[in-house]
Amino acid sequence: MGLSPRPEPRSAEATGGESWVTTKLDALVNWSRANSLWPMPFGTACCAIEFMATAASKYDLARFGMERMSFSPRQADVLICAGRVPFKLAPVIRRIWQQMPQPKWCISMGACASSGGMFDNYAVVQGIDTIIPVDVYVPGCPPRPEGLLYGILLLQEKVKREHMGDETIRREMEPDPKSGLYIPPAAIDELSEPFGNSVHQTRSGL
Amino acid sequence: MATTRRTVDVALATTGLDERGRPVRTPLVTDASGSAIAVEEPPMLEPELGGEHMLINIGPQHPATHGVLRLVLELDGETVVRCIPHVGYLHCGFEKIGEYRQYNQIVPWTDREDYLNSIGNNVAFALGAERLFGLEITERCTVLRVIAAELSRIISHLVWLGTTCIDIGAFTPFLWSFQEREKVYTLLESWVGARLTTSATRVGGMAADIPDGWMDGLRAFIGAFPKTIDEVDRMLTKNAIWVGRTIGLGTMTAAEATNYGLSGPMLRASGVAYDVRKDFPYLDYETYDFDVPIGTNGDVYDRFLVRMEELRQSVRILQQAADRLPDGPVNVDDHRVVLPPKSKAMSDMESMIHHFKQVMEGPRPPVGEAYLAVESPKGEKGYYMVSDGTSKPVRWRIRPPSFVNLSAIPKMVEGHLLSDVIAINASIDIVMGEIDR
Amino acid sequence: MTSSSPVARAGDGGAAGPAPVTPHNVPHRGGPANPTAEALRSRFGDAIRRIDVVWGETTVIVARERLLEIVRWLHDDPEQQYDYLSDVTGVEFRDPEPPLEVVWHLRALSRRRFLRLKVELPRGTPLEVESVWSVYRGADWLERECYDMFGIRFTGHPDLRRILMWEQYREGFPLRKDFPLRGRFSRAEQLRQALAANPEARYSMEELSIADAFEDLPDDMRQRLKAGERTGE
Amino acid sequence: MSRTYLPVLLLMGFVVFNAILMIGLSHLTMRSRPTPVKQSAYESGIPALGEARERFSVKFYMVAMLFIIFDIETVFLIPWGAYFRNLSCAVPLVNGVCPSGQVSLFGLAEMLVFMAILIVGFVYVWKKGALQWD
Repeated sequence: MGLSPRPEPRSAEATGGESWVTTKLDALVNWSRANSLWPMPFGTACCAIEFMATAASKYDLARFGMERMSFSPRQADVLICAGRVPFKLAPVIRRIWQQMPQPKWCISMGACASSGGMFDNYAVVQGIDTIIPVDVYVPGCPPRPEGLLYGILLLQEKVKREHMGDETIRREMEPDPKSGLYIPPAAIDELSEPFGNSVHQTRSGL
Repeated sequence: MATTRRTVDVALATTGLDERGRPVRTPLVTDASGSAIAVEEPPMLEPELGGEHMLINIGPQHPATHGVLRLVLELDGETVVRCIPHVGYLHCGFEKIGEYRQYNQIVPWTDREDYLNSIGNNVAFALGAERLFGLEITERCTVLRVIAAELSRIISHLVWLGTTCIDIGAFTPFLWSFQEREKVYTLLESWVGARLTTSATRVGGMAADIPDGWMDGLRAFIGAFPKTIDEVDRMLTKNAIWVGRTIGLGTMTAAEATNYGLSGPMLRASGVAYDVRKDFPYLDYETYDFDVPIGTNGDVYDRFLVRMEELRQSVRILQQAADRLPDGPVNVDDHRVVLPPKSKAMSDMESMIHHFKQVMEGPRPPVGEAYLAVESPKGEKGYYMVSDGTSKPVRWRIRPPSFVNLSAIPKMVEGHLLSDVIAINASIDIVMGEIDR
Repeated sequence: MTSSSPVARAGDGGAAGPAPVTPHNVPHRGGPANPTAEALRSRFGDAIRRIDVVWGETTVIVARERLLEIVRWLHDDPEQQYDYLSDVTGVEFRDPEPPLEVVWHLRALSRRRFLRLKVELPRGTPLEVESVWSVYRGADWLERECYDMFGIRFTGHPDLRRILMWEQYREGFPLRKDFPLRGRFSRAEQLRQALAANPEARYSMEELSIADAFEDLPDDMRQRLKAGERTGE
Repeated sequence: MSRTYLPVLLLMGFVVFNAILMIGLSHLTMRSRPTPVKQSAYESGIPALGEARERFSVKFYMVAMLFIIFDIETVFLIPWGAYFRNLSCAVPLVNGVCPSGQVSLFGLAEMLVFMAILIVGFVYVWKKGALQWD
């Protein structure tokens, strides 16, 4: 649910009309993009420490061509939101996402970034997919380095299946002017409904 | 100094210096509630020769702010004229949630609050809660908690060491320190099951006793770790670049540091010998033989020396704790508070009732309030809890050492160059999760 | 230049008698009181409403009007020397009848003493307390956070505005018991308000006046500020 | 004589061609999708206040100029060093070695004069305080 950023990329056979040249060019470009994704570590909380552990020498992120951390959105390919995002930080992450040049992807690392996690209260955005389109959700609190690496591998698969000619993937999403949000408010409310035992854990004192 | 337009403007419109020693500048006129009121255009002055000041954001998303701190700096060329910090970008309502959770349910919150010192926070919360319940914990649990607190101090100082070195320019100590952290992570994971969010303690005891063979792992770590400290010491302590970049920055005298409420290495680097483990001891720390490092000048270099010495002292404490770890139960056998073992709960009726009551309602402390301070790697940390007899605290206040330490940054930073701001900010060892709660 | 290994101290600290010991079997009420409590009662008499010792910690409840005077005396008096302010916070109870409390945790480092000062703010009265910023500089942010979370105004504070929530936060004061856990507005509304604020809402008035003094304010922002409007709507 | 310059020219040609190729190709295949937010300045995620093109104090310019002067001085040392052996020999070299007794101090004196002139400038700048930063 949430922001479905892109329609499922069409498989190669479905296109039919693709000539040999474009598929091979696609393969080359996607291969080079997938293996040199420059992450923009939007590290806010505990997942950022686990992200640093992933980037350190034991669970080396450099094996996937990702050790070049770019802290400015201008050279970034992947926005890795590592940690919970409060409402005060929401405009910051959205502005950074909008300032990243296409092609760009987004990994939401950790339960708090993906769904607000255990912070079901007045201060935390219930999942960054209500603000920016997310490609890969990595579960865990914090996800083990192997979990994050698996998320990165999934993203590389997704990058390898894309088609350069497919214009729908790379369109910039415009927030609708009235509410300034990407998806209709009703969808955000429905997405951010408390679920599971979080529903009746809000009785203070008994 | 060339009279820049602003000083001219200030001289005209203001009444001199305020108590902070800064030019009192009338803002664009705000009313009581803080919203701006329209004001007429000041007369145009002739352009002056001095350079214009620049407002830049070392903002929420910045590699050197160790999280989502935002510093707005007014720069005259490279010199910081004024620093206005903005925090709150990681405010997640911890203290509000604490009022809706039972005591044992709050333990996972204490990991995520200061996520570099998570098992140390669990110990601090458990001690505070046991003071609120009026419980005395077993001998084995006391020593296990000392081991947990000191391990947590080591991994927290290692992250500080790694990130400070990156901020000042040396990348290798980051890899060395994270290599050591991985060793401690494997120890914690085999004990508690989680690397970072440990949730290791419960009111009245620990979540789990240490597996057998754990003490050998701990002794192996104690044996190997000082070698890494010496390596970093050899590389940095007498390194001309490191000393040149850190000496004389952000100096806080002893009186200022105490008045600003700094604590931990920040306070001890200024020469004030206040360590909660020595002055308000807990967990029988007075029976351990260790020293408290004190700096003299209170600058970034002294904070570095104090923290490096603290790493060595923690290893010393761990050694003594490992030698004296007694056998025996880890949890208090008080059925009101601690879950009965599963075997008893399934067999005799009374334990089953206790088990049911514990799980459904959670332990209930008597009416009262308690604040027990603990020496966390950042400073004096404690949980002030007020209870009205129900199973959920009325108030769960976290005493945030980094929050108070960071509030002194405008005083430390002004007058220095822009690159020194990064070094000073790294020396405060801030964790935004604890600052913004 | 400091010596390479700073002076290590084996924990004797200031004078103040023998090295302290971990307190065991602390009584719930009625433990040994902090000598400062008696000194306060003898010095200020009726301004000290009540002294009780809960779990070994002395709590002194003082009158609201004379708080700053008491704190200044505790800080300056050579006999007391409470030179360390550990914490300033508020407490609100669940049932509406007990008053809101503001709590100060003070420490005398040289004498190793801990004292908790409390002021009770009955529900009807305006939530106003004197700021101790003039005595302890560390109280600056602690009081701003207490205002941000409880709405307790500290008179005499140099720059009392919200510190954790953004300055145009309109849902109220989060830690009050009448503030629902998930906030008053719906999630979409909270998100919209958070995203909609104008650029100048992200800056404090101080920065805006600095930028204005250097003609750095973009024109549309300047017009909005002249019109007195700083938020998004 | 011209042949000895061929490798340098070839190298320069390749470098220029390579630069044009890279910039040109990326310019051709790039699809720019400008949006107002993407055009605005990136300042750690917060809308910037004021722009960076402001008048800086003159001391930055002074330091840059001094650096260039003394940097070019070192640049002149390099060819002098390469040709020093020939310079300090009264007669042309015999298979790379100056015949004994023919060593003259001309090479050294020439550079000392050059350095002296710059040292005078350096002392003047030092005494004027241009090297003082604040």
